[in-house]
Amino acid sequence: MKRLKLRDLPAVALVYLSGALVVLVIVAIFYYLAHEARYAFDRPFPYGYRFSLQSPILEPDPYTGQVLDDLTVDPNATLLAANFEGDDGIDEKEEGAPMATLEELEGYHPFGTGSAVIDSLDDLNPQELFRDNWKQAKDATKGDRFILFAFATQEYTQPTMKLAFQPDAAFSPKDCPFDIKLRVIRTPNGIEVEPVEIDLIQNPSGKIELPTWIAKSDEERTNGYVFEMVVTPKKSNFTATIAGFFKTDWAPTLQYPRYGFVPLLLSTMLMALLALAIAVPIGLACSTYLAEIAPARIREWLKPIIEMLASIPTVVLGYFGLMIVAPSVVKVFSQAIGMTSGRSFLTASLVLAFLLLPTVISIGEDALRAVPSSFRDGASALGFTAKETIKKVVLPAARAGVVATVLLGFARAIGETMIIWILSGGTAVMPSIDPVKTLAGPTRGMTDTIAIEMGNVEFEGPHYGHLFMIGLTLFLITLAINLIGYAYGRKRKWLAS
Amino acid sequence: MASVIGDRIPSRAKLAARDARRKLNSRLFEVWLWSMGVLITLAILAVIVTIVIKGLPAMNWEFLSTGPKEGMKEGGIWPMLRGSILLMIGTLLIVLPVGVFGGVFLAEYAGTSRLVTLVRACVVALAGTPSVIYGLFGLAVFVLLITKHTSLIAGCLTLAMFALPVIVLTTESAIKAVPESFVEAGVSLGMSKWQVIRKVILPAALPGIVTGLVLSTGRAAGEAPPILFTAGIYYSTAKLTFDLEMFKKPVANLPYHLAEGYRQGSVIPEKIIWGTCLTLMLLVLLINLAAIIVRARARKRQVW
Amino acid sequence: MVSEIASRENIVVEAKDVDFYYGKNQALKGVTIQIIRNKVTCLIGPSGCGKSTFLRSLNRMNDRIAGARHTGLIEIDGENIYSRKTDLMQLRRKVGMVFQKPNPFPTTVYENIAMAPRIHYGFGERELNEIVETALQKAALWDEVKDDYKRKHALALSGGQQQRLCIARTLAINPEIILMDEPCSALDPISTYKIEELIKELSGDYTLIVVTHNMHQAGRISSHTAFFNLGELVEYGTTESIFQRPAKRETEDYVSGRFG
Amino acid sequence: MTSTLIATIALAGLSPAPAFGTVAVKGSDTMLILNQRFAEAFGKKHPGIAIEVTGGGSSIGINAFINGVADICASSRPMRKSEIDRARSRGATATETPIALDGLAVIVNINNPVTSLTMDQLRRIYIGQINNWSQVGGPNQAIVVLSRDSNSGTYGFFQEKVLKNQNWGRGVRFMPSTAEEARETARTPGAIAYGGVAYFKGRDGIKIIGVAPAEGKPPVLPTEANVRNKSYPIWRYLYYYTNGRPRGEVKTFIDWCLSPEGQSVVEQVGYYSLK
Repeated sequence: MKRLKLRDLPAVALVYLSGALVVLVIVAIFYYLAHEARYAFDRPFPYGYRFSLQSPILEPDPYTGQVLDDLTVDPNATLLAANFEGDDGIDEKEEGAPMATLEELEGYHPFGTGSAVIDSLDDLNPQELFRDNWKQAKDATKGDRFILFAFATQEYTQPTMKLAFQPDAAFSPKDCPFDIKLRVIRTPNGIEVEPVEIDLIQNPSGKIELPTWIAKSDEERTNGYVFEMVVTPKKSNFTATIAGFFKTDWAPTLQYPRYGFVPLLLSTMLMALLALAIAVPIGLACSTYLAEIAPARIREWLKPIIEMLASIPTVVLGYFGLMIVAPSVVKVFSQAIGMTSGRSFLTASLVLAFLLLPTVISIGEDALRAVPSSFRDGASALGFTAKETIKKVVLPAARAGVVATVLLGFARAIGETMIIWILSGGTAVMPSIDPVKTLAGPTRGMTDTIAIEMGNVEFEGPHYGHLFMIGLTLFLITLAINLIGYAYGRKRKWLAS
Repeated sequence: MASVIGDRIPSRAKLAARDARRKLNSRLFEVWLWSMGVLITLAILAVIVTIVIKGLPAMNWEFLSTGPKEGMKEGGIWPMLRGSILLMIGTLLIVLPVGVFGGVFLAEYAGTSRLVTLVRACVVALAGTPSVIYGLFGLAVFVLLITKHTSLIAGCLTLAMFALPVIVLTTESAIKAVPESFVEAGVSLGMSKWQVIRKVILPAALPGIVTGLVLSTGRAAGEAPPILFTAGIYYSTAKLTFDLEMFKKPVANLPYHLAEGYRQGSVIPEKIIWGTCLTLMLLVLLINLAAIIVRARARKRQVW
Repeated sequence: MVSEIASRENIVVEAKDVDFYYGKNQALKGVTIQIIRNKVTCLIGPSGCGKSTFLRSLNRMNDRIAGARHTGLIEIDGENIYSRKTDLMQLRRKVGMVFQKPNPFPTTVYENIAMAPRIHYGFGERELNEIVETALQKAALWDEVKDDYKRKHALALSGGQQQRLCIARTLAINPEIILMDEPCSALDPISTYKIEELIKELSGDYTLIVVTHNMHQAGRISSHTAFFNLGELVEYGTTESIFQRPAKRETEDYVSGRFG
Repeated sequence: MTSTLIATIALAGLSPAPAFGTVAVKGSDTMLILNQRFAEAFGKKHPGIAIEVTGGGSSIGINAFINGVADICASSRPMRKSEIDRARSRGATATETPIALDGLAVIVNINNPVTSLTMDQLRRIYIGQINNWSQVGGPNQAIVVLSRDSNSGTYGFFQEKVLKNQNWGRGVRFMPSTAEEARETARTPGAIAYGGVAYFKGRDGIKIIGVAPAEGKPPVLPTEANVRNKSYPIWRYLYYYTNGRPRGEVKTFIDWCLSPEGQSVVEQVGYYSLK
């Protein structure tokens, strides 16, 4: 045959171009998912501690009547924090409020704290003393230094006072990629304390007892105890982001967001496994029936019906699950496992199993049909019954195909979005060890997290980047499973001879 | 007689009992397999019948031909239906050349090197990649990088990406199913390779290719995740037009409407949602039916 | 028909006026034959002559084909194998079969042989070990696989070994008759030779009915030969008589290589 | 292939700004219904101006606004400083117009004797520190905590305002809609939920409880008067953001929204009008 005519060149070029485009698509998907996932690494790691002076004997706050052992609700606490936006969580009006003067404290609170962001005490500007201090993203990764002042007012009569500190409620020190230390850098004249240095990561909350020092005028507020909080990065942003990604806490909307996607991964996997555990035995039984036993006429009727299921859009199936399946699941299981809502792990898995059936049946049937009929002849000639032929000869011969069926079904299950979105209940929690709790409870997988949260993220921000990280992970997982499934599906041991 | 088993053979009575047990066992097994087949079929029929029954009350010409009214509480779904059809046609137009030529490339030009095997495996794997991944890709590339705007064209491109692998694979296998003798006949007439492909292989493989195209576009039309971030719109008072402007605008469509209907559960009445479910299901089923008819007619014509 | 046919107890298979149809196609026309116990009988004839169909109707393998039906009578040991009372399991235990292409199951050599006796007779491992060994010895495969037959995958054997394995597998269910459907057609000459030797050796203990398209092979291994053409049994007799003194013109043409 | 080329050319030719006579409103899911109602009613009055409404979430709207592709960004939260900065760097000056007032009511099952909670108790319930009604003066019964899902602006608002940005408790179930929350609360004795007050009025099986701004202060019910005078603690504005002062069709639309006619739509949807 003549390989090529000049006249054909454009068409052949087009063919090659399309081939290249197909290859490009594969590369592009990977590239752009990774490209957008890089925004996850722009993540400024937030941290924050609250400090407040307290009397050793705690009394109810005269203003709110609460015993202020929780600094989150202590309106006098000073927050030293970095890398968050907006509301600091204490009280909107106090944002950037100047350090309280003695006059303001009179009759209201016998202690004062304040802070400054300066390198040396010599730089201190009395006009720039604030109650709370926070810094923005980029400086914080290089290391930070906050200065904290603490004093009592003349209304205070006890011989000692305590500096209480605790991490901001939404910030978890053990996840923090920084070293954070608190030390005393200056004590007031005439008072000697043991040099204090506290590792705030190791001991995130506690109290330091100090001899009382009273500020007599506003100028003296900075002459009392002076602490510094020094923050130094101990991991690169990259390792810290990756480490954070593999934690077990998904809470991206927090002031200090946590992007541990393990609960999503586990939930997705477990839901898929449960769905497979239901769909594979039933589906394989059905495909065995179709491939081995059903007369041709019945098969001609059944196959289109099963294919029809494959063509019902998943969003319709999800809605069906919500309106029809979920209420009956609650009815059946409310007594047995204390299920209160149909939006649960169990419902999602059941509908997912239903979705998997056509996949399992059709790939399974193909796998069984690929077994040469000479095996069946051999078994039949030896006097095997239908069951013995299937169980001892056909199924073992089709093992690779059955494995491929399970794998491809698995990939389909972990990639399904709408059903899980509609039916899982949407709560990102680690699956409980107690299976009943897991089954009856709400859950959330990777796909629906992407679908739900993409609507509420700031584009090209860390949360957006993390959703792409999940997407990339999901892509790689399904890619791997599909490739292995493909390899298994092509494996035909009996062709070796 | 020097038998292999010799005198170990069990007595006739024992053997008969054993045979009876095995037969019963096998019979039960067959009944079990049969019942699974019946169970699944019934379950599927039950789902479809339920959707039809729930959706039928909403179904009428007005429902299909008018837009929503009264804060989506009344009226029909014409804009969504039209959007879905537009998305489907657009997807088909984009994916048709790339997918078919790509399939020709894999089947006829790529050869059998290791790299090609890898590419083919990757295409297979892509065909099994979750649709939400394509949604993410469409958002990153077609929306944020290129058009800066959710639009019909971004949705079509995303859905085309989603449908591409399946079409490449079905085209490839349709081409490979063309008997070698056809090709030899073409070659013996002195045709060039491309002429053989165009004049002999493609016409012979056409039914297979069309079936693959129609099936995967139909499936794409029912997928919500890819158009969630790329093409969907909730409501528009704009007049429906057919021009180039249309491609730049987001479109209402059935899967998006259902996803929104689910989210805004209190707004869109159940009846309308069921009606929308039924419409979407029928749309996809009709497309599949078309594919089945094409396949059946082609099979009748084919004699090899 | 066959003059040497002696007493009735020597006849193991008897077919009377067997017609066979695949749908509308008639594959056998009025076949009547008596096959003698513990001898090798070869069925020869051109392709499509019905010899394989006839062979497969002896253990009712044709039952598995949709649309297959027959008329006439086939008796084995005086029992109509198509009667309602016939137990297929029992029939197939009695009538083993070896196929054209070796078709060992995709498992170990040992399992291939042990599977059927375990299923049929419920033997334990100790008995199975002995049976497998004897069967392998009888099938002249023992020496080649004795070291690793418990681990070795059956599909790792050569084609000829696989075919002998299939014979061993059949021997292990204790058949009286062994049907062989062109057992050597997929094999090389050396393997073919070994199988032929094996067939000769087995003939004292089993009735072997062998379909072959190779007339020389029929001449080498069989005591009786039946010549089929166009679905009819043209001639049946001792191999010597068929080859040396064919009674019909057709037979003579075929055995002398003028057609077929 | 040719169609791909056409598609590429079409893409290249796309101007980001929507066509003349069209106002694209994009953003908050909470406001989706409101926007749609606005569009429908406005469309009858001004057939020459087409209104396109898209949901997706406040951030999608804000981002579209930053990229200059939405004329109006509907947001159920004020824009963050960083977002305003980003918009400015791309030449868009975010201008805020409150369009409606929203109060979130807290509901429990009708048979629950609890009639009020403090903000702090509410926070502790939602972060999982309080999990039995007996801890807040009710019967010994486990609390079934219901919330909107994270797609809604209400979710973010509640987390910010009530949870003080702390994380949701482990057992919180996220519902796709306020109606679903009400239905679930009515059939679950131990349930608690929150949502736009209008959704809960006149529904069977639930009751709206009072919320005390702080310990020791009297509980307040989310009546119209209490929300308007801001004594009810969980309230917010719903905003429209435009690039600079509204002009042209956008101005016509927003002016209409703020007119008595538009504000009656606000009431109809279930939010409080800005009187």
